[in-house]
Amino acid sequence: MILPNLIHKVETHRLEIPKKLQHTKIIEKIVEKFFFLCAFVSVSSVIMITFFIFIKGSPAIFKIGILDFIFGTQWNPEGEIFGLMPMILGSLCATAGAILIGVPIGVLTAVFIAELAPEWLVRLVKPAVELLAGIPSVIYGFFGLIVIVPLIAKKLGGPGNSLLAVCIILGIMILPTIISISETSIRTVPKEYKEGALALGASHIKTIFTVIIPAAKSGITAGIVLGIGRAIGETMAVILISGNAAIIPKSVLKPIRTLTANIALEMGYAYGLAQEALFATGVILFIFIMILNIILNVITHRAGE
Amino acid sequence: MIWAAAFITVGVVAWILLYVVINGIGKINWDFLTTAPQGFGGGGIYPMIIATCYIVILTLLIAPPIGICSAIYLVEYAKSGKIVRVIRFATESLSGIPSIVFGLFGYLFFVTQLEWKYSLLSGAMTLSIMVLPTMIRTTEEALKSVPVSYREGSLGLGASKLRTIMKVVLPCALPGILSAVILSIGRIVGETAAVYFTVGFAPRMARSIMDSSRTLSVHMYVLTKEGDFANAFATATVLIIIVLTMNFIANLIGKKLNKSRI
Amino acid sequence: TSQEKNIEETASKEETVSQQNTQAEENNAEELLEGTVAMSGSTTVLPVAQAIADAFSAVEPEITVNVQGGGSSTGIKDAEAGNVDIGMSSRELKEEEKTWGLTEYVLAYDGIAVVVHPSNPISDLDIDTVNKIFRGEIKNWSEIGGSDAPIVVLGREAGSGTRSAFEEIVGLLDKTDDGKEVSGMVADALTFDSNGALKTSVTTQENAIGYLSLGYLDETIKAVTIEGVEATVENVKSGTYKISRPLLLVTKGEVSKEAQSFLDFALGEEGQKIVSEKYIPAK
Amino acid sequence: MNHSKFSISNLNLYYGDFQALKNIDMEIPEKEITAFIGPSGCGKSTFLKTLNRMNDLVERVKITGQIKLDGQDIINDIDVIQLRKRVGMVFQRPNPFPMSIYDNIAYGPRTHGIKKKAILDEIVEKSLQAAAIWDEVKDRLKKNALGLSGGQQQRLCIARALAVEPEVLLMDEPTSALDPISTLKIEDLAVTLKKNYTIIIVTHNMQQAARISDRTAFFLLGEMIEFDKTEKVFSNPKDKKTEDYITGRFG
Amino acid sequence: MNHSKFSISNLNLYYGDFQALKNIDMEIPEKEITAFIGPSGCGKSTFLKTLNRMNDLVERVKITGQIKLDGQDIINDIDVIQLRKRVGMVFQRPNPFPMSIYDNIAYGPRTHGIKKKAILDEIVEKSLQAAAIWDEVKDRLKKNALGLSGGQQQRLCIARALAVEPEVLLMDEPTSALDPISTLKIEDLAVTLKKNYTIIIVTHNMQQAARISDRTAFFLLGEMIEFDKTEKVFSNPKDKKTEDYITGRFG
Ligand SMILES: Nc1ncnc2c1ncn2[C@@H]1O[C@H](COP(=O)(O)OP(=O)(O)OP(=O)(O)O)[C@@H](O)[C@H]1O
Ligand SMILES: Nc1ncnc2c1ncn2[C@@H]1O[C@H](COP(=O)(O)OP(=O)(O)OP(=O)(O)O)[C@@H](O)[C@H]1O
Ligand SMILES: [Mg+2]
Ligand SMILES: [Mg+2]
Ligand SMILES: O=P([O-])([O-])[O-]
Repeated sequence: MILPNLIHKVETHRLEIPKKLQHTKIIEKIVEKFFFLCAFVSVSSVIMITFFIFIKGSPAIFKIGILDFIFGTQWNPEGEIFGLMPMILGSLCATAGAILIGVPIGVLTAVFIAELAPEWLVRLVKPAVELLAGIPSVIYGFFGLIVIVPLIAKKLGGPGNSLLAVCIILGIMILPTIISISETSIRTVPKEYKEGALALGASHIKTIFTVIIPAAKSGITAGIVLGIGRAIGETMAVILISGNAAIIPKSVLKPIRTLTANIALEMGYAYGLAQEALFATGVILFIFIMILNIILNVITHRAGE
Repeated sequence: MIWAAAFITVGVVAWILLYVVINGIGKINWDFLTTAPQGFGGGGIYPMIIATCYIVILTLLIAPPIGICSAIYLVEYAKSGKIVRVIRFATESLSGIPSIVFGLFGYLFFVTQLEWKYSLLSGAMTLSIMVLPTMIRTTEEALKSVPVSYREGSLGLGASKLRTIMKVVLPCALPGILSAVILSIGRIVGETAAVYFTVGFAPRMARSIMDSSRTLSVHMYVLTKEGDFANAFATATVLIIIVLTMNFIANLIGKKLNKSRI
Repeated sequence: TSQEKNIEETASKEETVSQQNTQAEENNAEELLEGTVAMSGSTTVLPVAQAIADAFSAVEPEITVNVQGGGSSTGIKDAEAGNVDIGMSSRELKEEEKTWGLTEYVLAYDGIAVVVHPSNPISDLDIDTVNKIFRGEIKNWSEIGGSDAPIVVLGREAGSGTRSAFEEIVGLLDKTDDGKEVSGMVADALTFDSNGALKTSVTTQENAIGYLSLGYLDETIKAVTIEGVEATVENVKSGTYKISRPLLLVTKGEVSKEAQSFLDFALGEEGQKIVSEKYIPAK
Repeated sequence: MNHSKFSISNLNLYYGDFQALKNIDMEIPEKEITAFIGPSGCGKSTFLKTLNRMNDLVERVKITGQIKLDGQDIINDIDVIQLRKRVGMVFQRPNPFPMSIYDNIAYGPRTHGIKKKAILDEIVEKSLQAAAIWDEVKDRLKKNALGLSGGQQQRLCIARALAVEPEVLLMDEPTSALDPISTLKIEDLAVTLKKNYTIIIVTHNMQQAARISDRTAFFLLGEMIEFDKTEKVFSNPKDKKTEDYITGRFG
Repeated sequence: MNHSKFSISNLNLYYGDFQALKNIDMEIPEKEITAFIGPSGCGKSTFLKTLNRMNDLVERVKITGQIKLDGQDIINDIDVIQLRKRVGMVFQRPNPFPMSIYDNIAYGPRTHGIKKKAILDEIVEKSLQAAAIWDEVKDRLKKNALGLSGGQQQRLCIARALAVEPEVLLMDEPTSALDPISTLKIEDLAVTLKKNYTIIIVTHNMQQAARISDRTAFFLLGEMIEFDKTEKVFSNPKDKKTEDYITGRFG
């Protein structure tokens, strides 16, 4: 029959295999090591970034004094007065405002995409969200400067370059992050929960708010934390619309300066202590981001359990 | 209320895109795309297009190979031990770091420490680190979405792990990886802060990768700042067209991918 | 410290460069020069430097001149660190900067105009009022005879030469108790990092007031007269317009042959002719 | 035969172009257990879901024919929320909500407007008792329901369904994810519950159908091949295909 | 009883802390079909995978005891690649690679160093014939294998396993995703193949085990409860638990 014939053929090849095996085994090991090295690039990058920023930035913090640096309310590089409070508050207020604007719209849009929209609308809304994520931040800044800023100046008075303008633009910029992550987590809520609620006679909307969103909570929170990260980190768009005054914002119509803008505005020419103070600003920003990362880690791990 | 939220989202996108494109498209012509800027702002954007291409190509030479290999390691080799947790944490942290911090780091390390000055190379290295996490993450997703049954099938036939990865897993993950690469092109083209501090903003044609130059988005930033709105609109339109095209291609690949899965 | 090391490094590099240059000089004395001249700094000097560079390329087509902005302090620091061949500044060097061993060349003299939106009825201010406005002591245009609207003060970023010069001349610098000089500018002034950016903002803000180099004046904004004197080249030259300062090019140590050639051109007849279109030539 | 609770006539169901149910006619009697059996993909779950319109969720579903619950057309005469209140459902995999045991049971009554704590407390206790799980959970009503074992979760889901006082209980392979002991508990429970409820159960396990049901319907490729008293179907099936399936010739 | 192909003694397997296989001793005869039955989660798949060390992929697996293939210890004496070449595997869900039918079959031989087109052609044809699918696909060898029906895909996977000339064929519920007709084809194929191969098949379908296997092993909660001639196990089981399972008292 066919089979003995075949066996014969393979038999002849069997002789060579052991030698080749040794060979492949060594290659396998080498390649695995290589893959590992590549994977380690990220680790070394993080270490290097942390190292450089901290090496360059921490001396200034000690020279200026930690408390003076963080709680000082005046920023005047010429006079060697470096108080970061206005920028810290600026960043925090801007982020809070962005969250206030972005989260409700984002989460509801995610609910819409994942639960309510008919197929054809999803096909319209989803690409729109992707586009929103793809638009370069400088275009948001540009748009903010020529549309939002004059609008605020005209309707609400003040200079227009203001906390409010920043909140609106950042609120828009974090939408895609929030939407896509919330959407995924809403979609991963087991179908069984939804069926269970519906089978008890709950309406669709009621099911969404009482069962689905609570079940997707940790994913949505993760999306929000990522959104916060994006808002805190945004630079160029903010510079164009914030007015960049290093003051503690007393109203949403006042200009602000964020941590990122502080760095970007003065990086070019600062030297000596002033330059170190900017790196120190980087350190503070970095610490903020790391705290967010850790929070995010905790959330996602909890979600994993 | 939910409909309103979705409507706002779509409305905002449409508003921004239409506003910019309608105001900008008129100014785009062959001259605009192929001449150098006049004075210090306006005029054409040829050198910026070239600089942007340089940056994209350089970054793509560096980031995807490292990213793909990292992802292979994480998905196929790594046992969930300490090392993996460290790597995971590193990539997650890296993806959370704002671009301005990358800019600072690039400035400190590549521009000053390595004395590469403001140059395309400094920028590309910085951007490579920056897009690495996205590369790794999306490639990981692509690899994970390859059914385990394919791996089992190959291993069950006596294929080695490496062979299984190269012959079965990677080809299946390729479309996913490709769309990751294309999406990161979008990110590279759109990045401003990190480029500003590493490539500089000389509005001139770069002669080599060690030259300073100005990418499209940095140009866009400078124009906006200087109030040259006419050119800013046009440049923004070019940027949007590039990003749209990238999104479109990535989507196309994604669709192909879905089809071949069925 | 690192800064000292930097200086040493640049110094030694400079030596090798100049050696090479001398060699090159011997070999091809007659040929056209080839290379790059990098410049950065004052956004005030930027347009005129760019114009000169454009003209220069007609004479020396093989030399590329890269001109970037960044503000005066950037230019001075970059020149000092060797990041560029020539730095541009729109203010005098500060005491500290003078110790860095830079060579200054006066390219031109410039006035700083106080500018408002064209629709603003105010057209003359005295230095004291300007001082009070920028300090935030006068908060509403109606206090000085304008419409009833809050004044929006615009200013430049900390490294700007225009800002230093303006603050010094208008008396906006205060001494703190421990002897530091700090700006007395009102804290919520909108801050811009170039002349152009500030100008753009004035054109869109009806209640704005800011200050700008003469070179940036045009019909989209309105420059107020200072104690009756118009901000013009002539008045600066004659000394009747008070708010003026020099525009400088600075270099460090021996410069490359290309950079020298550019300097010669800029300070020579042709360069100065371009300068005179907007500013007061140095010679 | 008892009065018929559901009267189905000439029912066809399409998922897009695919016809999943073909021309089904059936009278399901009240207060009995009716079992649906048949190989995978034959349409058992589809049919079950049609009875409380859970299929409304699926896109591109088309239904023709008539289903009457106590003589009322469930598509035109009864509001879907009312229908689902009257026709409860228990799923293949236990699906308690990720909240406390108490809140799980109270979810349904709350949805239907019951707010008073005293009444809710009573409903929760009664339902849990009816589902024979009260003793096991009474001390940890405030604990998360996901902490229960699979079998307990399934009984909790039954209790949750009972809490809205349905008339019919649909069960889609309620024991297929459970161990033998839990399975027996659920089976016993079903038999107890039929005193007050009409029960329809889908099962893959023919022995289960034989053990607990009064009537059995056999489905194949979307058609109902045979429907009769359970003893009859298992001992003396009319159709060759039913016999083949029951004796394990395929499936 | 034939010469024994696999000799397993005192095998224990742990996933982390969970012991999935308990103290298994077994002699699996050559060129017969051995069926593994038992309720879900009892360890059938785990045991099967241990025989060609597919469990190596899983993290935190610990194995104690001995498995011998023709007297050689599969863990210490045989390289894992060689082992898998000798002990082929067919999975529950057909898993053809997303490439052409030809490349699917040629994948194994190529992996083991066969490059020549002529030889590959021959192997492909013979394997497809052996798996009784040659006639259905011979005209579209270059077409993507994912275009085949489920039953065809499963036979393709069998052909793919045969192409590397294994001595043993492990099959994990190879028909559970298939329709009755495809199921019958695979069953017939298994019976034909046992002339040349030792076949071990996991199945949920007791009728299937009864129809095609020579011997049947019954597993419960990680233990092998009973292992004997199939007729014996089904007609006269030694253990009460086996009887309960076979008669459908649980599972
Ligand atoms: N949402 C859907 N869209 C399209 N087809 C579907 C959908 N749900 C089920 N089907 C198809 O309808 C047929 C019947 O499915 P159904 O789930 O009712 O089978 P079943 O008898 O419950 O099978 P099982 O025993 O596997 O649960 C199947 O062929 C299935 O593929
Ligand atoms: N990778 C794993 N890690 C941890 N536990 C596992 C793993 N794979 C299987 N198990 C557990 O081991 C036990 C045996 O699983 P196995 O898949 O062998 O069962 P099975 O008899 O094949 O069941 P089925 O009929 O459902 O396929 C189960 O309790 C399962 O949860
Ligand atoms: Mg079903
Ligand atoms: Mg299994
Ligand atoms: O001229 P400046 O840009 O330094 O003001």
